[in-house]
Amino acid sequence: MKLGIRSEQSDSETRVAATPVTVTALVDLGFEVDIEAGAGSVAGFTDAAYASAGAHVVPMIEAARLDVLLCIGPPTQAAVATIADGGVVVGFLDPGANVDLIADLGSRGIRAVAMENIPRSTLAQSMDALSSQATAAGYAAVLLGAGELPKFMPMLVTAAGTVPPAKVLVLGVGVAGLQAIATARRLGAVVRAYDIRPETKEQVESLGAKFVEAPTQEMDDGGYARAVDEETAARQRAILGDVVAESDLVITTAQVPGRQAPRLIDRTMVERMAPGSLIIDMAASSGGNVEGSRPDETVIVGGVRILGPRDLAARVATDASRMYGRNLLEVVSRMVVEGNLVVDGDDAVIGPALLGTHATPGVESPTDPEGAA
Amino acid sequence: MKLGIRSEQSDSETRVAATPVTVTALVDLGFEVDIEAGAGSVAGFTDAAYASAGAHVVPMIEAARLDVLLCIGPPTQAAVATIADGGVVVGFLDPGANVDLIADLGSRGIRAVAMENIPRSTLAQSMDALSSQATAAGYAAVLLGAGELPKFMPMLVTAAGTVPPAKVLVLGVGVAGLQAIATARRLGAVVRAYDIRPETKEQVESLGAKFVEAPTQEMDDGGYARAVDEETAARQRAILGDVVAESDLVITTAQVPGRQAPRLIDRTMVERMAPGSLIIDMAASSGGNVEGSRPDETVIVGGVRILGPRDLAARVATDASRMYGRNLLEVVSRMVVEGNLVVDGDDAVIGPALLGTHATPGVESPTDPEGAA
Amino acid sequence: MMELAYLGAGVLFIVGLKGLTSPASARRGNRMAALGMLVATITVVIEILDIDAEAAWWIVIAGLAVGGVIGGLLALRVQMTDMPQLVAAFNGFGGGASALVAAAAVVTVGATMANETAITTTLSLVIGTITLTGSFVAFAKLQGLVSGRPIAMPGGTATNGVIALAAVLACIGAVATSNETLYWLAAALAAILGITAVLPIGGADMPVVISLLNSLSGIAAAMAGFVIENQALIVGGALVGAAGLILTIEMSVAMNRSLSNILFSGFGGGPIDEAIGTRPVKRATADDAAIALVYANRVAIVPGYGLAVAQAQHAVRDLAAALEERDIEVYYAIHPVAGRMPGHMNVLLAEADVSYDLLLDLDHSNPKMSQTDVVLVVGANDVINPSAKTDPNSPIYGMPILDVDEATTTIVVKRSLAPGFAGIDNPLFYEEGTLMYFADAKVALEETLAAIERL
Amino acid sequence: MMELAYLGAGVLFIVGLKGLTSPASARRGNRMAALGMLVATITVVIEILDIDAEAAWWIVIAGLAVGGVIGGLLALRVQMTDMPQLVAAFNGFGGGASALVAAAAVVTVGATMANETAITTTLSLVIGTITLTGSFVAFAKLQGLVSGRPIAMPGGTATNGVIALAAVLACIGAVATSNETLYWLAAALAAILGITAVLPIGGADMPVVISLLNSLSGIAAAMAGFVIENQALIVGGALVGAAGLILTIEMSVAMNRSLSNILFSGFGGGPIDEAIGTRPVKRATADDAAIALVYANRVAIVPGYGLAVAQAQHAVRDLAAALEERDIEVYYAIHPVAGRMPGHMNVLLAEADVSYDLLLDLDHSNPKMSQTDVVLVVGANDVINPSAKTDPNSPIYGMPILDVDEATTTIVVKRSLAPGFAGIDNPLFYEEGTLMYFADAKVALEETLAAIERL
Amino acid sequence: MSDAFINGIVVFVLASFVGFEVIRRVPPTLHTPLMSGANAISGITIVGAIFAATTDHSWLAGILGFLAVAFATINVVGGFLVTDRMLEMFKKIPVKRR
Amino acid sequence: MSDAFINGIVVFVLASFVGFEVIRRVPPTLHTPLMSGANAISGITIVGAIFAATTDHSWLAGILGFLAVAFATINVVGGFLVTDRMLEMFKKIPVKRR
Ligand SMILES: NC(=O)c1ccc[n+]([C@@H]2O[C@H](COP(=O)([O-])OP(=O)(O)OC[C@H]3O[C@@H](n4cnc5c(N)ncnc54)[C@H](OP(=O)(O)O)[C@@H]3O)[C@@H](O)[C@H]2O)c1
Ligand SMILES: NC(=O)c1ccc[n+]([C@@H]2O[C@H](COP(=O)([O-])OP(=O)(O)OC[C@H]3O[C@@H](n4cnc5c(N)ncnc54)[C@H](OP(=O)(O)O)[C@@H]3O)[C@@H](O)[C@H]2O)c1
Ligand SMILES: NC(=O)c1ccc[n+]([C@@H]2O[C@H](COP(=O)([O-])OP(=O)(O)OC[C@H]3O[C@@H](n4cnc5c(N)ncnc54)[C@H](O)[C@@H]3O)[C@@H](O)[C@H]2O)c1
Ligand SMILES: NC(=O)c1ccc[n+]([C@@H]2O[C@H](COP(=O)([O-])OP(=O)(O)OC[C@H]3O[C@@H](n4cnc5c(N)ncnc54)[C@H](O)[C@@H]3O)[C@@H](O)[C@H]2O)c1
Repeated sequence: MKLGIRSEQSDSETRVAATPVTVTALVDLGFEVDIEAGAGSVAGFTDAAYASAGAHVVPMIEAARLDVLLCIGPPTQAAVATIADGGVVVGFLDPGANVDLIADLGSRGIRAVAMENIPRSTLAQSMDALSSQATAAGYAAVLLGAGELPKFMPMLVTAAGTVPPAKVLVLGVGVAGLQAIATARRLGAVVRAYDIRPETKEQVESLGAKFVEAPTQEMDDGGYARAVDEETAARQRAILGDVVAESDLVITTAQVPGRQAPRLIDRTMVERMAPGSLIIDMAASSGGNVEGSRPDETVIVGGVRILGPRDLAARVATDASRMYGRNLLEVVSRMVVEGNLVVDGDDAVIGPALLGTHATPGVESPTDPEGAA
Repeated sequence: MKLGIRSEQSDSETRVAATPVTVTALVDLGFEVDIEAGAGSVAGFTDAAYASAGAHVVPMIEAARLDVLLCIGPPTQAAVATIADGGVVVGFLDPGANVDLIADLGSRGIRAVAMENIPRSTLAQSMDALSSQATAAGYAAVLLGAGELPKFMPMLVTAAGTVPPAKVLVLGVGVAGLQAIATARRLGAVVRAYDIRPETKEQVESLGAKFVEAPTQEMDDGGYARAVDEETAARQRAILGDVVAESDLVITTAQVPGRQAPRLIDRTMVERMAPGSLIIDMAASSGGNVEGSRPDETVIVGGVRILGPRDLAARVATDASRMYGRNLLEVVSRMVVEGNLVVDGDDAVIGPALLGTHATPGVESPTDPEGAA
Repeated sequence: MMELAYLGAGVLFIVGLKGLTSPASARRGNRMAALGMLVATITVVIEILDIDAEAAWWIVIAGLAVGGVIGGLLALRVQMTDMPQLVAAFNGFGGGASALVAAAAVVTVGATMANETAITTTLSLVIGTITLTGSFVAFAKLQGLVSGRPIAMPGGTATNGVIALAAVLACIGAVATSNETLYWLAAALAAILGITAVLPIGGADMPVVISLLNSLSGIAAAMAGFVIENQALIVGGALVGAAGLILTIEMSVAMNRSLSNILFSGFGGGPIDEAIGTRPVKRATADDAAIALVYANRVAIVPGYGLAVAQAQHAVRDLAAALEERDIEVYYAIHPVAGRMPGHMNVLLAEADVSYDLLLDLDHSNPKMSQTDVVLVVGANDVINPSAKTDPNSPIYGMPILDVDEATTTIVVKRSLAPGFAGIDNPLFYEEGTLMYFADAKVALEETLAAIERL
Repeated sequence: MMELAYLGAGVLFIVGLKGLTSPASARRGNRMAALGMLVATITVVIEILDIDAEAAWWIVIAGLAVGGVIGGLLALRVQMTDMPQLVAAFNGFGGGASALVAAAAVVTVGATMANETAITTTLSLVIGTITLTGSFVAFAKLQGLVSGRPIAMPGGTATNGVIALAAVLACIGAVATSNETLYWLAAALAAILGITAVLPIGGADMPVVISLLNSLSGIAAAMAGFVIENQALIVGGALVGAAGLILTIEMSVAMNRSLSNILFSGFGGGPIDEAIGTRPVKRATADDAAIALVYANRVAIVPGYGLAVAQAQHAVRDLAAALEERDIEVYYAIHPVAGRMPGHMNVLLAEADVSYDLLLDLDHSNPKMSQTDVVLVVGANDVINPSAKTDPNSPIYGMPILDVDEATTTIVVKRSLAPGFAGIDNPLFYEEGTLMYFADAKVALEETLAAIERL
Repeated sequence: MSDAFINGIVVFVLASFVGFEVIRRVPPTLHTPLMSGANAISGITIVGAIFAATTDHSWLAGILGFLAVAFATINVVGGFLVTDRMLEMFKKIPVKRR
Repeated sequence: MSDAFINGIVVFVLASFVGFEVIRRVPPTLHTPLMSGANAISGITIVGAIFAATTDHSWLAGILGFLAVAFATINVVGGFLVTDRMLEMFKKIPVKRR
């Protein structure tokens, strides 16, 4: 079996889909691993390290060579070309936005496993790349914010006066939000947080932060938040308004799967903030929690900067790659049965993530033509 | 008495020499305060705030108007022009590098108080701007480093593997170094530190970090480190070499007053570090603790980035300005006796900082021509 | 001079009893008390040396021999787990002996006793008899000869009240009239009372009941001392009477019950175990946890979401520090998904300044579990749920867990038997080696630390 | 029945004494003991009611009146600070009374006493006399009538040994021969011994000596009880004898001294205070700190560099939490330059999760100091040095400081009298309201917490 | 009341106080051994039993006496032995703090 | 030895045990009041003093008796009063934990 990792390095992407450690494990699973030169360079993994882990470091992976392609974002045309017909591609494929790509893959019999569709079940936790990357993103958001904020996060009593602690507000307390709370608390900020799901109150307090008592409502069966009706949203904004106004740093992470991100902060709320304050809208690319935020841009409203960074996880490329690589490794391991690649649409974990087979579960994968590498 | 603050805003300078709070205090001391519009904008202080604190917000301060000019860095020609003959200028004047400027001021009878020369005595602690700005710089250095590092600072045990804590090394444990240690520890990094002065061992340990047992030697009478002979330096590098090699983030702050900064890390030491590691040389502008570091530039040596940021304190402009403004306020207060400006060369604090009068202490300042404002 | 020998025996009892209150000196204390008993027995033998009736001598020798052999065999043969019932039985014999001493006095000089002697004789007889029958019921319950469940009496407490009243009246009559029959009537009523009072009490509460009966047997002995005018009996008896009472109260406090609640409410399900939900679990108190931890060589702490909710990170660190001071190796076993976010336990333990070296992840801690004496689980649940390994139908089947059941003892601190995030029951809680300490994590850890410092 | 009344008195003594061991019940305990004394006195009066000699009655009445008035006046008039010496004096009177009881017995039935009574009479006489003279020397030392410094005896301990030996020989002689003169000789030697044994002991150790003499006066009373065959005396005396001995040992432990070291080494400089350097300071133990803190309404904690060095941030937080649980207001007064870097205290206290709301800077804490009961200074020095305000020659003159001397009591925790960063002495340490607790900050805080939990 | 009786009461009261005071804050693991040891001490009634067996020589008293001695001996011998066995586990002594 | 004497010894020993056991871990601030209170209890010798003052009617015994009563009374009255004064400060009772 042949498995490949292409270099996806770009200005915003610094991660890599495998690390020397996971390469070793993949080789042990029976794969022949190709990796493009420089694929891990920015994340701190040298070609030499990959080579000694057992990978073939190649300038470019040949066309139609791979049984399995591991990637971070959706594969480019060139990347798709490296996959043999009937092969497998695993990564964040963003199927909603890449209908053509998915169709293309399907036409070539390539099975596409979308990491974002791996179920968030207890069992699948080690394959939950959304969680691992959100962890990195939540951490990176606070470091970005603290670095940009013209104030100290912690309180300091000094001979030149007492520096008050920064007030941080985290809206949306999923995986990223929790990590943001924890990181801001580590830095000594006074942290408040809010989420629509009621059970997050206990979670917020379990990190030593304060929960903002705005309306909450029960989540859907999948454990995700549901969209909020306009009346609730208005009450939310009324209560959040005061809290936002006195915050130095606001980090928003609210998402509702398959929908626009909820609008939690409108312009008037931003305008009430003190100049020099900072908002980081982690949902900017899916519509934004903050009115006026734009993906990857800095918007200034009345002295308040609104950042809409994408790919925050890429800011901690080494560890994000380690975790993501580990997630992919676990997914691939699950697809290897006795040295053969078996993509089982019935599998509780792989099934839901297998694109195009949702409606037709149980499609038996053609047996792999090659034995163990 | 007239006192003025010019706008020194530039790409690298974001601080301001007075805040609305200190302006109020200055007005109470009897000053008429002029401030240039936008002087505090980047630091988060609006013109309106200054105005309501009692300052005249002016587009540009008129020539020869001021009895006292407060500044951050050495004043430009234009700035000097705003000072009346016989007036006073207070700020970081960098006298060693600005001989012409000092001569110029002297020729006009302008007394120059250099903040870097304020003694580091217990008494003068509230005027010790070196300490207050080093505090900000030490904090900012860690945030910069943590933001740039492609790794997590803290340890995280996750479903996608265990993320090890980052290893941080701080060389030079003065005010900035201590703050860097504290901040890195807050973030959860494993911190080691080293300084030539033996008493820093206890201080390092008092922050929960580990002291690296390399050679130490007693400081000079002023409490500053002395230069190190080459043999000691070599032993230092030998011991530090191993520690540097296994560190993810190295922050160097070592300075010897009036001399080049000591070279603590040479190229071979850098080359032993893992790719993706980071060095922040806070002494880059005074010669550098790290071979190859350049002020305000990023140098990459074998995958290791060496940053030489200047003006790190300006990254936390609001609080750095607050502290600096408070330092200046204390200095100015000390020079106001019964509503008159008295620059006393004999004063234990002002005297040593008064340029040009070092050799001739006791020069009585000409009585201020104007009464209380 | 005999009296001084008895005094010596009494002093040995006191010192021995004191020794028994602390683990370090308990064994020595017991032996000192036994020495005191030897001194007293030798003294009484010397005192009666001049008695000329040979028959009497044979009676004594036979009694000692029979009793010694029976007692010795029972004590040496019994299983560790059966010890509580054996103590109950021994106690019954002691009470019986005191009653018999009184009975002998009634038989021989009953009609001629002074009032005060008559009173003490009656007390010795009645209390001794209650102890005898009560103890044997307790024995039977613990041994499983009678159901451990509370056996409701017709009429309940009221019936016992009537019997007790009748016994008291019989006693008064006996003292007032010196009528031998009334003595025997009082004894008979006491025998019934002993049975009916203990039967309605559940097996789980038996230790407290035995302790109370022990106190009674001490009082019976002291009363017997009055009857034969011997201060050794008075000292020893009073000592046990008082100490037993205090111990009884301590034991009920340790069970979070009041004594009257135990005696009069017919509580307490199966033997030792107590049921919260449907299945029984073993409960632990702060003192139980403290003893278990202090006598361990290696302790693993397993933090979970409950630690975070209780914000018990500082408390756990303090407890670990106290253990380390006692040369006990402590490590933290961190499950990858403990808590509610990746690294949740890390952020808390870092705040409490727990050294990273002590944090072992799953791969490093599981191999150590089998060489670990005590695992202290603090507010974790799913991450130690063995159904992830054993029950293919479990929603968490396949998740790697911390194998805390491989350690000798597992103490689980949580507030109830409520499930964790996954919403499923945890079979670990009902296992043999698991002790459940139901409390808020912070409170529990602080109290355990206090208990350790007290030891 | 009189005996039962005496027993009742004895029980009241026991219960009273027990009450005296805890702050909450001490006053009630003292009153119960006093009630016991009343019971005993009334009983003895009833017992002698039938005596017909009127003169004897007047003697008793006069004695009670004179003693009552003197004792009452002394007790009510004395200054709080003079109480220790008053206790010493009272103790001397008590010992004297026991000696006098024995003396009266010698005078009246001396020649005819049984051996055992002769022994107890001699013991009562001799021990009572030692108590009498020893207590008055202690009184004189504390009152300043005699120098508080140790007064070396010619020959030292050896001289006392010789006197003691002579006294013992005289006692043996008295018992053996029933010779009255030998009794008086023994008493005289005892009187001398009391003086020579106490004189060489320093004023600072006097409380321990008084406690020991108190124990002796109890034994004397018990012996007097044997003489007049009264169990109230035996119970009360033995009780005090034993309790006093334990208390004496506890007190010497609290001073970190052994009893023999105190008695035989002529230590202990000025009264109460103890000098470390040249000037005397008041030392405090964990228990002193605990009592002071627990009875406060508002406590300020002043952390300094020593807190950081000791890494005592978690310990200080735990201590503060224990105080808050007892409804005591706690705040932290943070000096701008405490520690060795700006914000040094903040980083530590944030790590320990101390709420920011409790951190007051100089401007906010100084106004509260005068309404603060106890300031607990943890490893701070320069930042509380009053010479910054008072001594223009001090290198730190002009630096704002925390005005801890405005609080009622200041407890300073540091390891020694060593100076801090500025290298200068701190006059605060020698002030009246300052207690120095010399220990590593972490150890001290942990021990204080333990002491608080014990209270 | 006889002197001996009153004396008995005094001794009883004092011994009770000792009993009350001696038991304070016993770690729960010691509850059972302590109970068992105390129970063995209450076997002191063996002294009474021996007296009872020897003072009167009637047939009935003899039987009662024999039973009393046997019962008491069971209590004493069994009690101390079983306590000792229970206490075997307390071998390691915890390191005391500082 | 007389019975009374032996009884006295028994009582003495038991009372001593009570004394030893009753005093355990006393907070140092209570050391002085406790000492003072115990000292007042040792004034029980007042009972002996009254006996001594009344059993014999010699001149010498009378003086000794008077002194004994007076001394003992000083100890008793002064002792309890001064202890009470010392204890006035312990009015607030610390809130017990949970
Ligand atoms: N780490 C992650 O990234 C993440 C994210 C999402 C979900 N999860 C899931 O969360 C679970 C984590 O496992 P876990 O063992 O840490 O937690 P858990 O299974 O949720 O159990 C926590 C237990 O703590 C107890 N508890 C709560 N508050 C307490 C208090 N104040 N004092 C004492 N006990 C308290 C609760 O029992 P009582 O109510 O009886 O006290 C509860 O059973 C796993 O199922 C995991 O899959 C993890
Ligand atoms: N904050 C700043 O930015 C800064 C910077 C530089 C200098 N300073 C100077 O540092 C000083 C700070 O004042 P401060 O009151 O915090 O400290 P300090 O005056 O230096 O005194 C600290 C005291 O802590 C005690 N100590 C040390 N280790 C201890 C331990 N393990 N346990 C208990 N006590 C211990 C020492 O006494 P023992 O040895 O007797 O225990 C010492 O006297 C000021 O003079 C300030 O000017 C401050
Ligand atoms: N089973 C597991 O082990 C496991 C692992 C990881 C995550 N999860 C669960 O998955 C769920 C989603 O996590 P995620 O981080 O991917 O969430 P997400 O990125 O989809 O959303 C982020 C947060 O935004 C919140 N939100 C949505 N609308 C909001 C509104 N109008 N106002 C305020 N907040 C709003 C959501 O409640 C959520 O907490 C969580 O419940 C998490 O606990 C479970
Ligand atoms: N009196 C006061 O209250 C007060 C206030 C602030 C600072 N200070 C003191 O002033 C002194 C200087 O502080 P700073 O931060 O301005 O120092 P700095 O910026 O001059 O130097 C930074 C550090 O580099 C160290 N260093 C120099 N050569 C070195 C070498 N070869 N190897 C390793 N380390 C080397 C120095 O020891 C110093 O700690 C310190 O002693 C500080 O405590 C005193």
